[in-house]
Amino acid sequence: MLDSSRRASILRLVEGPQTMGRGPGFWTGFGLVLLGAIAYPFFADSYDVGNNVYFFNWLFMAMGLSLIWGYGGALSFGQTAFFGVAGYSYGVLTINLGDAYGLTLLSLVLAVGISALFAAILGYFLFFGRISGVFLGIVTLSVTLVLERFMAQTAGPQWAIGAARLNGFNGMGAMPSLTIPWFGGDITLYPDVALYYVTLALLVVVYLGLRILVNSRFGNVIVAIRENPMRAEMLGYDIRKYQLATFVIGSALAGLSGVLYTSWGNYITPASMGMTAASLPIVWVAVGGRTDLTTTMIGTLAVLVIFQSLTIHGSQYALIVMGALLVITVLVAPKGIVIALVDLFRRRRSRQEGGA
Amino acid sequence: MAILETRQLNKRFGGLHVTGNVDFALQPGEMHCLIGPNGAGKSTFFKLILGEHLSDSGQILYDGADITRAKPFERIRRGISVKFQVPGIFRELSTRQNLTIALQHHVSPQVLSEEIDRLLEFLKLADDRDKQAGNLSHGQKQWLEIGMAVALKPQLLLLDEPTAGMTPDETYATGAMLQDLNRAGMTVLAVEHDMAFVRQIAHQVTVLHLGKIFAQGTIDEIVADERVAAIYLGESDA
Amino acid sequence: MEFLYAIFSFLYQFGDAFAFLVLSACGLAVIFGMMGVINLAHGEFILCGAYVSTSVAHMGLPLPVAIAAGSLAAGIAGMIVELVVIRPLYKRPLDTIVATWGISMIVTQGTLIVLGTTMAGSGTPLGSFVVGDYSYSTYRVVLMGMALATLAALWLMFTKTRFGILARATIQVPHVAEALGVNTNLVYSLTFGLGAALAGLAGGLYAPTMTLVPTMGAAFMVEAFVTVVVGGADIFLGTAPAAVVLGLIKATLTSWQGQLAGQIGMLIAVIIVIRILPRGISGKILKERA
Amino acid sequence: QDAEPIKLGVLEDQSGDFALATIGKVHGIELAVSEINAAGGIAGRPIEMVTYDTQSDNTRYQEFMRRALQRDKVDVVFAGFSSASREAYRPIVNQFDGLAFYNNQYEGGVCDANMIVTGAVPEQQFSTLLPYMMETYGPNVYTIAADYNFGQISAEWVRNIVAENGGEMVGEEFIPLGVSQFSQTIQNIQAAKPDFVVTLLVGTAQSSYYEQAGAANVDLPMASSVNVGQGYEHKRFTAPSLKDMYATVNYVEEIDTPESQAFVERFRAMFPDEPYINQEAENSYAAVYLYKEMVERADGSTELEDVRATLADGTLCYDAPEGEMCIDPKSQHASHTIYLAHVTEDHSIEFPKKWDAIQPYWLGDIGCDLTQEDPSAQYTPSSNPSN
Amino acid sequence: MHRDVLLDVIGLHGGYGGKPVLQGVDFRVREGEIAAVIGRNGVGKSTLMRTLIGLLPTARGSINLRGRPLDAISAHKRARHGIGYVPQGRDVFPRMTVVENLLVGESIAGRSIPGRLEEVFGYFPILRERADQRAGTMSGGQQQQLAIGRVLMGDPSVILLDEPSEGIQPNIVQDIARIMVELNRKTGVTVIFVEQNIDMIRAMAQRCYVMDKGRIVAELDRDALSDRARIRQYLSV
Ligand SMILES: Nc1ncnc2c1ncn2[C@@H]1O[C@H](COP(=O)(O)OP(=O)(O)OP(=O)(O)O)[C@@H](O)[C@H]1O
Ligand SMILES: Nc1ncnc2c1ncn2[C@@H]1O[C@H](COP(=O)(O)OP(=O)(O)OP(=O)(O)O)[C@@H](O)[C@H]1O
Ligand SMILES: NC(N)=O
Ligand SMILES: [Mg+2]
Ligand SMILES: [Mg+2]
Repeated sequence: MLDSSRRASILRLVEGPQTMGRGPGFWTGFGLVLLGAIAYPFFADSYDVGNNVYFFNWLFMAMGLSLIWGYGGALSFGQTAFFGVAGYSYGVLTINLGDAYGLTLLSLVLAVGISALFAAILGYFLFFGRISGVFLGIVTLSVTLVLERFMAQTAGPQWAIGAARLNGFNGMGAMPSLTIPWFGGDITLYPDVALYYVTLALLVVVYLGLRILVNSRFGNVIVAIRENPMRAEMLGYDIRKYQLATFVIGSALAGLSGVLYTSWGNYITPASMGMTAASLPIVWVAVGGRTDLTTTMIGTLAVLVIFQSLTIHGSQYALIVMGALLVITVLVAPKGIVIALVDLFRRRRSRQEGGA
Repeated sequence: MAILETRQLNKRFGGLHVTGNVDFALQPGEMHCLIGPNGAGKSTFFKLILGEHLSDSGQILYDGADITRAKPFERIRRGISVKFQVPGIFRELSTRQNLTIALQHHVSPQVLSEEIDRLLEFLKLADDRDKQAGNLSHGQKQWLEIGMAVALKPQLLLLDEPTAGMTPDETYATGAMLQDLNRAGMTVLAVEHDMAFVRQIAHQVTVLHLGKIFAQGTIDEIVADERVAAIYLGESDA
Repeated sequence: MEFLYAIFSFLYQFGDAFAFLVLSACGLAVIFGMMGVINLAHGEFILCGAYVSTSVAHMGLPLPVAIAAGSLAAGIAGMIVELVVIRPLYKRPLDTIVATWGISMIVTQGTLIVLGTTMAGSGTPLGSFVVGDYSYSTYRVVLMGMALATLAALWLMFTKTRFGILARATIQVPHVAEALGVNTNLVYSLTFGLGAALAGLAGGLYAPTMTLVPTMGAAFMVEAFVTVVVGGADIFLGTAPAAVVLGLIKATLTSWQGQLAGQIGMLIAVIIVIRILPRGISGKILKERA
Repeated sequence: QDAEPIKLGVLEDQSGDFALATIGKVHGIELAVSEINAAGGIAGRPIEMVTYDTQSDNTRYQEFMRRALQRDKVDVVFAGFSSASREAYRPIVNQFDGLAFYNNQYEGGVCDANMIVTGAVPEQQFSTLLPYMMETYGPNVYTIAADYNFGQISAEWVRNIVAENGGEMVGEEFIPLGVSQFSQTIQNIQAAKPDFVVTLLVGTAQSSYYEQAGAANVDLPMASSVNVGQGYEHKRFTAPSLKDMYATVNYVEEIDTPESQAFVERFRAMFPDEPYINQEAENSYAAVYLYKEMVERADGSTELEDVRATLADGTLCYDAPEGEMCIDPKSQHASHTIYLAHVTEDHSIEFPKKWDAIQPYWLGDIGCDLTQEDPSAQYTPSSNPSN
Repeated sequence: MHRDVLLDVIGLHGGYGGKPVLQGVDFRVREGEIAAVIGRNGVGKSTLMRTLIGLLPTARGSINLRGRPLDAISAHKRARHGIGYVPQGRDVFPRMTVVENLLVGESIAGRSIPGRLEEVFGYFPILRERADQRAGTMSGGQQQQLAIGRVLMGDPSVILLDEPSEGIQPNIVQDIARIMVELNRKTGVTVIFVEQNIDMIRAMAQRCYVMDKGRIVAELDRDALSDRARIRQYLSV
């Protein structure tokens, strides 16, 4: 048993002014949701399990963007660049290294590392060049579009790295899925229960890790930079380093999404770095409420699920309904849909209590 | 040795010569006021010291080290701190968070909370601790920013019109606070148009006019100077 | 003679790229550059201009009338969108990303459902002319002229007319403009409408030269955004030089290495220009001049 | 009787950039299904369609192919317009060992037992088209092609066939998808002075080329394997911008055989607003009947092995509106009647030439034999087991 | 002297969203009067000014101008009734030139008044000197002068000034006070100003309202205003 002061100090790590969900109520809810998520595969068929993994895959990129944009105030329009770089890296590495001895896991780490390195180089160029605001948005967008257009024309056989054909706009396929070395044979993580648990565990770890990060001194500084970079600098912070670190962490998460996506479908395409793909994370994050990790995660999941089911059931009206939902959400829920719902719930309750 | 010294400091904006060959020295422990007409270049001079603008020529020395080209944060880390003319705060963060960010540098987490409460009390912002700083009144924002500047425990505190918008009593209290800090070793350089405040705190006064040092001396000497009255003070009864 | 022909051909290609950048960007320069509204539905205003002008042309009216009608229709559509969706969002401009993205989806798919997958074109007027070895479309020279005329008209409008001054004041500090007697709602509405009308104008002008499909607006988006942003905060000082720089790079690389190089080269130029001028071209000009 | 329906998954782009060419494919399938169901279904079982709009987005193909195979447990799935979308879903079909029909002309080379291709392939379209063009207009060829696998591999075919026939490539230009402005390309073509231009343009943006080339009075004959037959550019752009465009198609609605005209009539009766009945609509329509034939020959089984076994003797055929189509057992691709469609000055279509029963022989020649083994690969002229 | 009531504020409540700041403000200002509002930081002076001009809504109570209620009409229409507002913190249009800033002020009158630009340049010579400078790059005090000049362009009959002396050099503070008094004498303009600077209050005000916690808690007349210590005492209620 944890004694109460230990528990309080752990709570202090993951809670703070930078995250909305706080207190025993929230953590009880969190626990319940987590239990539900753990139990889910026992009640769902394998398609649903795999499909949920697919949704989970994107959440890392969304949380990374929440960190960079919602917390740090830097609107990166090009997170898909890191998604793509990591996805292609994973493909190239695994096709060349194969999937024995847990080499896919090494490839995962390397691919995320490559996207982080790329983010570090680009971020150095951006933040040490004092590029901010829309300029940052357009530069990052340009980067992802350059990658998209470049990769789209790598159809010819000359575009190969080792055994891996880049394969142009058609996309690269046939890379092995992630595997976990295990006694008596590797476990291959197809989109099914095993992958579900691995992804879920990663999600929980990343979510809690980011909560700790944003509620730390580091987190204080990045929101300060969002609010007033000059003031933050005049308090003695080297804001460029903080911005760079934020950008690298957020982009590595986009990279993680890229790897998981690539492994999930054994496929990565240049279109995943194109204009539409680049806008999507921004929409997800904005709909949920970008300045909070929890709302970002819930909002993103909601948009993904709703959009997919609309596409399945809405025939040609799906896109119209999606568009209308987005417009209405922005108009009626200025701080994002999740915060609006929470507010509504609170007001209800206080009115009931007041009436009682 | 001077804690802050500028040598032949120059800054132009297009055709406008805003700072012209300014040689200025500030002694450790001094309380110094910088006055001068609107547009004289006082705020620009501050921005040069802080590195928000880079000078066209000349040198800035702090504690003997050349900081002419140093990055703003490096200057702050050497012990300078500033309150701007236009309040610079973190608008969407609470008053408390604003102070946290200023204090977390050098205050251990254990005492951070107490320290913030003390400061809030002192700034008369205790009731507004959880308010978004952007929603404070104009004067309250000024207080908050002074609080953030002081929280860094600087060796040299730069204040650009710290008492603008304060009542006479508040102005006086601010002066008294600065005197306390000064007694504890802080050097203060303040830009002000409020002569009562200048009289209260300044050991020395420098008048800047058209980007050049126009006059220097004690407040009594300056007030007695008819040239200063002509360009700046008018028929003052300060 | 050969040399002059080569120069003409280069100027034509540059002018062509320049016109496309300017006309794509002008509407966005007003809505995004001036008003701060990140308008991802820019392409759909272009679509509106293109479809309406083509329909009017099919009715047998002369092309200039048709183009004006397309521009007007887009302008009116813009004012409606401003009233219903954009007006509540001025205080939180980033949310306009989501709202205008939604509008874009609705308009694109709505057009597909209501008007079908395509509309027959109206044909490019004015024929062609020959210089040296090449024959050129005359209409594209008109497009270049229109690009210059639009730039000039916008500059005059925003710097020399009372409306222009009030519009800029409203956009910079809305509550003070309001308190000084400016009907800011009207100004917003007209400004947004103007931006949409300019997008519609681009659509009307390019409609005779392009495929008419609900997704056609997408073809203008990247060019429009990069031109406006590279131009920087002051659209009147920035848009034209940005279009010159990007147009030159694009035309040169396209003729030298093909379309892919032109596209990628332009995007890389954007990255480099912003790195050198972190506040865009007009940011640099203003700093020098101030 | 409540016979259990046969589930037919349909993944086509009903919105987005490719919708123009692909909505008709869905309609073609719907027409065939309604006809078959009205006539008693397949082996007595009705067909039930499970349709998804893939929104011209490759990612959606991945989502919905999984859904169709794993959740809906469809017996067969008809999917994809662009080659990229096909390559996006193909691994999933392999993973679940499903059966997919790709009813689209393409660059050729897919050797995959889980795939049946009813679209035309380069040996059917280019080996016919290019010799005719070179004979008629001359040996100097300029290719403009969409800059992705389809365009690049098709261009490779063009290059090879032109060389084989003693012609010369005077230029080759690849256009990134989404490009809509062609002034420079037009000038490059004029500079190269070709005898004709091969256009392998994909997507609606790229088709702007025709209007712009027409306006600049390029006035060169053109040849294509994709255009006209998919995007009906001759209907969408004003005459004479497509004047002297020649396309080898296995179907377009102008083909005036009685079978074709009856098909057009039935199609328009069901879909009066259909802007154009293109070759992929006919392929999709025919594919339903081919599948019906396969299942019935397999005694009503929809098991992959049973269905595939019916192809083995090479007699699985269907009298399509274009003429007879048969599935080649080695490659699982269809043979086609190929029509040379010529766009005249007023944009009407005439058919100066027609080739019957052109086989999809190339895959077999290079060693693809799905009756023996299944490499699940895509080959190209420069990259295949024979070289 | 018996002058008509120009502005009659009765039981005014207002503030920001859910949070009330003004808690029943009552006061009246007569035609042609110069009235000061004083009080500590954060008591609601600026909130009062913003509510008067209409940038913040009236929650309860009413604001009447020459007997007509203003509460239901928008800020720009109030301005068109001849109210000129100079906000605290200047709020010039930063990316417009000085002259362009001034021209916006003409909207109060709804027309351009011949000779007025020259008049304003006469009051504030620095504005003529810097006519083409971008307002955002002017010094703090220069911006304050611009903000005052801007409303004068529209020939207002009532001027609301929120801490006009802030950031202004002492002799110009005196100038501004003199200009206001002179204008008041010449044109009969009514001035309501929030101020902390005792010298300015004494130089300008004919009447002074003391504010605390969202209410007017005292009213000082001419005589009381001659007493420095008394003002000072009220300033720190
Ligand atoms: N970025 C700039 N571009 C052009 N001119 C500038 C810029 N910044 C300041 N100036 C000009 O430089 C001069 C000095 O400005 P500064 O803000 O330093 O004055 P100040 O002494 O602080 O005045 P105040 O007491 O009014 O605050 C002014 O004339 C101002 O207009
Ligand atoms: N935008 C806002 N949103 C919410 N509360 C606000 C806002 N602006 C001011 N307040 C609050 O309203 C109260 C009154 O503020 P106001 O600005 O009217 O004070 P003031 O008397 O003008 O003070 P000062 O002398 O500092 O200018 C303060 O408690 C302040 O925190
Ligand atoms: N198959 C095609 N046109 O990509
Ligand atoms: Mg200053
Ligand atoms: Mg105030």
